[in-house]
Amino acid sequence: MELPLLAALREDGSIDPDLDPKFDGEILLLLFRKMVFLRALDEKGQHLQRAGRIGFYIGAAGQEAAEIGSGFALRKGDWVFPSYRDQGAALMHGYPLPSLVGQLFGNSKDLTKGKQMPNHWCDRALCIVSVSSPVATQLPQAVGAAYAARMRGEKTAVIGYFGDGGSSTGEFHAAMNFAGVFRTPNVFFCSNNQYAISTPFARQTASGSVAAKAAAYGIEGVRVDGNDVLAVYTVTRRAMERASEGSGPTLVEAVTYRMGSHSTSDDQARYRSAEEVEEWGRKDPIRRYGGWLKKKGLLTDQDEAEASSSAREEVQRAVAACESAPPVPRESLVEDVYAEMPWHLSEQLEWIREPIAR
Amino acid sequence: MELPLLAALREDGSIDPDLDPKFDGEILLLLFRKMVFLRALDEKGQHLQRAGRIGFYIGAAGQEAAEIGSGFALRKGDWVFPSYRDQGAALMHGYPLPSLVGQLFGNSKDLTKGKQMPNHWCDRALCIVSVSSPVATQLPQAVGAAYAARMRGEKTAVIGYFGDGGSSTGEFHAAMNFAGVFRTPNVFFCSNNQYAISTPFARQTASGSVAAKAAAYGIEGVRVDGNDVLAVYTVTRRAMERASEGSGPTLVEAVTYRMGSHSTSDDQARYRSAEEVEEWGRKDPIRRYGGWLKKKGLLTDQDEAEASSSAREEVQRAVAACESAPPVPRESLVEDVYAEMPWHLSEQLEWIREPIAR
Amino acid sequence: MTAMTLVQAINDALALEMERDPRVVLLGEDIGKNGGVFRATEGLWARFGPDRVIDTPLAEQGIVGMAIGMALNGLRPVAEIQFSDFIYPAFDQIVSELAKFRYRSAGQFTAPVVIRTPTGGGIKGGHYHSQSPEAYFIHTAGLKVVMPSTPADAKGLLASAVRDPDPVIFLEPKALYRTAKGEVPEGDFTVPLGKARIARAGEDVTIVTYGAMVQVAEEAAALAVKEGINPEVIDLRTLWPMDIEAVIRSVERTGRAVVLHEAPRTCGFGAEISALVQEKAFLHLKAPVARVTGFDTPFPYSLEKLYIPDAGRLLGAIRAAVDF
Amino acid sequence: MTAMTLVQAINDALALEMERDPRVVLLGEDIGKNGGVFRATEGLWARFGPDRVIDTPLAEQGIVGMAIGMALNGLRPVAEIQFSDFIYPAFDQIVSELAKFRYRSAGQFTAPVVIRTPTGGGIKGGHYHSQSPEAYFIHTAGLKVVMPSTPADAKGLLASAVRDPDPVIFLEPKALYRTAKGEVPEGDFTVPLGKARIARAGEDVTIVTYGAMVQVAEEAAALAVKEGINPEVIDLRTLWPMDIEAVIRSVERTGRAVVLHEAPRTCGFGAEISALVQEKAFLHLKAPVARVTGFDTPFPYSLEKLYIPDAGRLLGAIRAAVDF
Ligand SMILES: Cc1ncc(C[n+]2csc(CCOP(=O)(O)OP(=O)(O)O)c2C)c(N)n1
Ligand SMILES: Cc1ncc(C[n+]2csc(CCOP(=O)(O)OP(=O)(O)O)c2C)c(N)n1
Ligand SMILES: [Mg+2]
Ligand SMILES: [Mg+2]
Repeated sequence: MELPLLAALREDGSIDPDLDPKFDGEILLLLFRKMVFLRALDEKGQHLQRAGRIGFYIGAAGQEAAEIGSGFALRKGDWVFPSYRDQGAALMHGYPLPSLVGQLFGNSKDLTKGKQMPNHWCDRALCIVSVSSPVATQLPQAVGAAYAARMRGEKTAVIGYFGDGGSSTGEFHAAMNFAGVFRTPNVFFCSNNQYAISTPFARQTASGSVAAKAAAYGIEGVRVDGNDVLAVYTVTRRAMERASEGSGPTLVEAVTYRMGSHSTSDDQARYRSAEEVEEWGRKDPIRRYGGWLKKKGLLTDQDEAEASSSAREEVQRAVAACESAPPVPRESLVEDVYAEMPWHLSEQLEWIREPIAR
Repeated sequence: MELPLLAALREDGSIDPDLDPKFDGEILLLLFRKMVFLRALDEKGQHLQRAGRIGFYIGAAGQEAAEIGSGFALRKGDWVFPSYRDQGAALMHGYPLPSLVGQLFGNSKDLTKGKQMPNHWCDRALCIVSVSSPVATQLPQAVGAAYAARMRGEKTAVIGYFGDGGSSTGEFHAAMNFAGVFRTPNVFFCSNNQYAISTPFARQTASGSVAAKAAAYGIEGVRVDGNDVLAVYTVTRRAMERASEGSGPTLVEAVTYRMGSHSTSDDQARYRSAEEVEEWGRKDPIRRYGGWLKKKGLLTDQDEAEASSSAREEVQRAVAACESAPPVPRESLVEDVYAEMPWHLSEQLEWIREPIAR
Repeated sequence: MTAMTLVQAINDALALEMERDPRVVLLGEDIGKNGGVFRATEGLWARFGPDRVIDTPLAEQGIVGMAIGMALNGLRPVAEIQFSDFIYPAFDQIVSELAKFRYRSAGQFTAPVVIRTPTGGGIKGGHYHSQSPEAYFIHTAGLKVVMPSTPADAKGLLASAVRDPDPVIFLEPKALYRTAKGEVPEGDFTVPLGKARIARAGEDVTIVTYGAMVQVAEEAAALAVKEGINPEVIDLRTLWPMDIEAVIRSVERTGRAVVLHEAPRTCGFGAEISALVQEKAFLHLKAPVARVTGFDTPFPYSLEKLYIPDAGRLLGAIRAAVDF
Repeated sequence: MTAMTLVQAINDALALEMERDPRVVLLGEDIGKNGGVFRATEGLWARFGPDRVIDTPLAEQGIVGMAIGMALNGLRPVAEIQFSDFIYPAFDQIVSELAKFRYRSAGQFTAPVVIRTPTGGGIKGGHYHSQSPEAYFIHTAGLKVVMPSTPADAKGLLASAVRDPDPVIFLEPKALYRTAKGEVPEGDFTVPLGKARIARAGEDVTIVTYGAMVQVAEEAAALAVKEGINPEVIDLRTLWPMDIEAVIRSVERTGRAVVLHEAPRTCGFGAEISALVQEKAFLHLKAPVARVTGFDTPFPYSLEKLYIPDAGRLLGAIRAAVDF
């Protein structure tokens, strides 16, 4: 039972009426600029890492439509349980660039005090939950958060982001199954970028698609063209509304491609062919959406160039504002373990207070 | 996509030709006697526990068709990864009654030296793997054992038993997914007895059936009437052959009912209605199969009575032969932790060697 | 005051906390209509309804993961793991997530979850219904670990755990569920976390223990007295962060310490207590800190009585400490 | 002899064991074509084929569960867990299954599985790429736990682990993968499990450590010598069952012991070593057994250097032990 792959953007500049979000030109352009911005941010992140100015970076090149389209579908008050690759969705949900960049440097500009690696940010005020590295652990948590929201009668929904590799974890299974049983207001958004580091999707599961797994939990499953920002928006938005209306959870699979290496620690050339990468490169979601906007006369080459140059400048400004900030205080090493510092951590504080003679 | 519920036995004494194992009268009767035997064994186990002669017991009343039918479908050399409720399948695979009963008493007649609770037996020679209590942990292990068998070019298959509750575990998910990806010679046999202790199947998952989950892993899924011994046999046998021929794994769901409490520690009356239990009682697999055999003139009331009395006697003999055996040696407490006893366990042996003055 | 068993005291605390605070919800396997396999949640499903007393599918990682999400979003979940032997499927959620949320978000996100779970031997449960996993959780920074030994403490400590801003692993000595009976204050009642209880005052040797072993310590103490040895018995109640002052103060007086627990010896909590005592009271020690513990084996079925430390084994260690 | 890095020595051992024994198979995430994220299995997929060097889906419980089943049925699987921080999803398979098969079946079924996993800090990996989980496994009866500190030991210990009849958790100090270089015997070479190595002989204080901390101990020892203190450094190599004689023999001579590890302090392996030393060498001790360890916090990102014990902190403890 192959699920159809939903797409909105057509070669000829028209749109599938069933998936048309009916945006005006301004919003259509905004989405384009956000995609361009995300690409610029990720490029900068990689450069900063290569230059040794930050320790690590994970980019989403090729997945901008999935990130921006789904992130724009979120409503104020919706909770987000992101993975380490979802800075795009977070920015769309209001996460401030300075916070994001500060976290990359892990210095006093990092609102989380340098506790975690780059790409592991959060924002309580925006209900953007702290990213952790273990794959898919956020999914059952998203079910609990959704249960809590519904219990208070809130009309919000909770989205959990994950990847194709994440669909193999026990956490995924538990989350989908609990969501199906409790019919929680959840959307599970899988960016199927065809790889888990070096592992191709065909090696990840024999099910053919991630969305097909929804039936195993009695929940809704949708497959959408993850390189089609408008289709992703519409599908995600409908799923969020469905959830908050009490019509049940949805598993959304955005079929896309990780155009770069997994992270700055990875080298994609070791395990996949240049041809394959090129072929998907032709489906680059930014190029594709840009071309569509041009066909509609909403975008010029000049707008495009301006979008990326202003994006680079904005990122550059954020970096400049953070990079030279002072480091986090030594004491923060033993803070935030418990609400109040217990005796043993007060003792351990002495290990770093006392300057030790060398 | 509801899967059909396969049944062989018909009210009128005929059989569905597609599921007819084409057994002669002798084998048809043998299966009946084995089902009766299993019922008698389980009753004895419960009596022994109530009388305080053993510590615990788990019976399979109502699931005899699933146990005997699937167990009879196993071939010499096939590996079995059972759960704690599968003594019936184990006996069919050749597990000797004296070993089983000895394990209940956990004394020197227990080939596993009283290490585990009742219902946690094993037999290396028969490739019947040691039962453990944690639900479904045996399933990914079954995948590994099947991979090993295939690697050596053996024409065997590996069956993993579990329950409807087990289908919610991460172990189930990992096992099915790995089996689908590696196309290992596995059969996953789920006795869906409608309950996980007190939790009804509808609360366990929203998928409607366990077999429906097979599609999420690209493996074969079959739903069979678990109270129809011949249908269970045929479906399981075909799945085992399919597996050992290299045609891939199968998830078999035997739809049945746990007619008794979960175990001697449980009281079903707390969570389900007498009506429900009665209704399923009318589908008692022994009554049903017996009635079918009688319609065919293969069974008389007298045979039936004789079958259960001889079963009770055989069980009684086994109990008598084990019950008064001496206890396991104290030293066995620290044996079998490692191949060779390390220094710290030799030291700990002293804790029990020294008679401690009171 | 009312006489209650330990499991009744747990039930009483849960009912009162749910009364007091609508954010408190319970979730776990068979805790609803069935009232839990040990009946700890008996009657709560009928009283508070299925939305607050939640029967879950069979997946501990789902139970704990869901509880974390509930706590992140303002509820006060109390998760039951049917036996602590079955907590391992949730180990990643506990160690990687529950314990680290406050730290990794620098306090932005906190997960005040209580995980209740029946622990320890004494019911002929073999490998998988008898384990004492406290050391795994004590070693995990960010968790609090609690284990009561009396009905009153069970009620008061559980109430404190539910109100605590940090995640608490609440280990319930299942051997005492029905055997431990005692007077329990009625209505709202808390026992502070982090404070030990002197179960028996003495001056010759300090026995540091918790949970079901407190009774064994008292038994052994009674035997020791007959031999002219007067032990002090400390019931830690909160295992971690532990009441270090109470232990050190006592050892400074007695000069001898014996740690008693059911869990396997190697890298058990006894090792930590032994290390702490000799670090902080070295010059007071007249004998090495002794450990009386379970064996470094899986928990056996037939030889359970041999496995669980008894008054005899403890008395041997007390004598050895005094005669050292 | 050839000069190799530690990760090259691991790779060499795996290749030789696969050559020697067709039952040896490797499984894990990204270990095939990609050669593992640290390149420990580089070239083995091409050489031994995808049936023996198995890329798995992303599920540690599946990897370990499958490895157990392979071992039960006659193979000698070596599972790679990409980072030891991601071993927790497999914790139930390890603790409930892998560690208990021999015992629960009274020797009928055994699971000689090796789980290799990069461990410890030093790569700016933060919470989830830096942890040292050895204590969880040392506390689990039925497991052996090994951690090399030199390329030669990495090769020899891994070969022994693959041939061992019991399950082995093989912890690889990732900080040393490329920084530790040394001469490694060519061809078949084993180092016995259970035997420690005297990394540096001395008489004033015994430093007991393992893995990446051995270098820190040697550094501190060099500094101590300048102050007239001559420490002995013991590299345990096999953490459990540990070489108790080597440690006690040394402490009986030096009268002082400092345990050094990266893992959090509370209920860490240092607690067990401290407890054992004072139980077995109490009357030889001139100072309390000291512990120099990681902090009881999640592993931090920006303050990593502060978290990991360095020669300065160790030297402070050495001085304190000598001046006690
Ligand atoms: C439980 C766990 N195992 C292993 C890893 C190491 N790891 C980090 S990312 C990754 C691949 C994840 O792939 P996918 O889920 O498809 O997400 P993507 O990186 O493609 O966005 C792996 C194996 C991890 N973080 N967590
Ligand atoms: C991981 C785990 N969690 C909880 C338990 C406690 N428990 C024992 S049997 C059982 C129900 C299992 O139901 P099912 O899988 O349907 O098998 P059945 O008992 O019905 O044959 C539970 C929850 C366990 N053994 N293992
Ligand atoms: Mg991916
Ligand atoms: Mg069931």
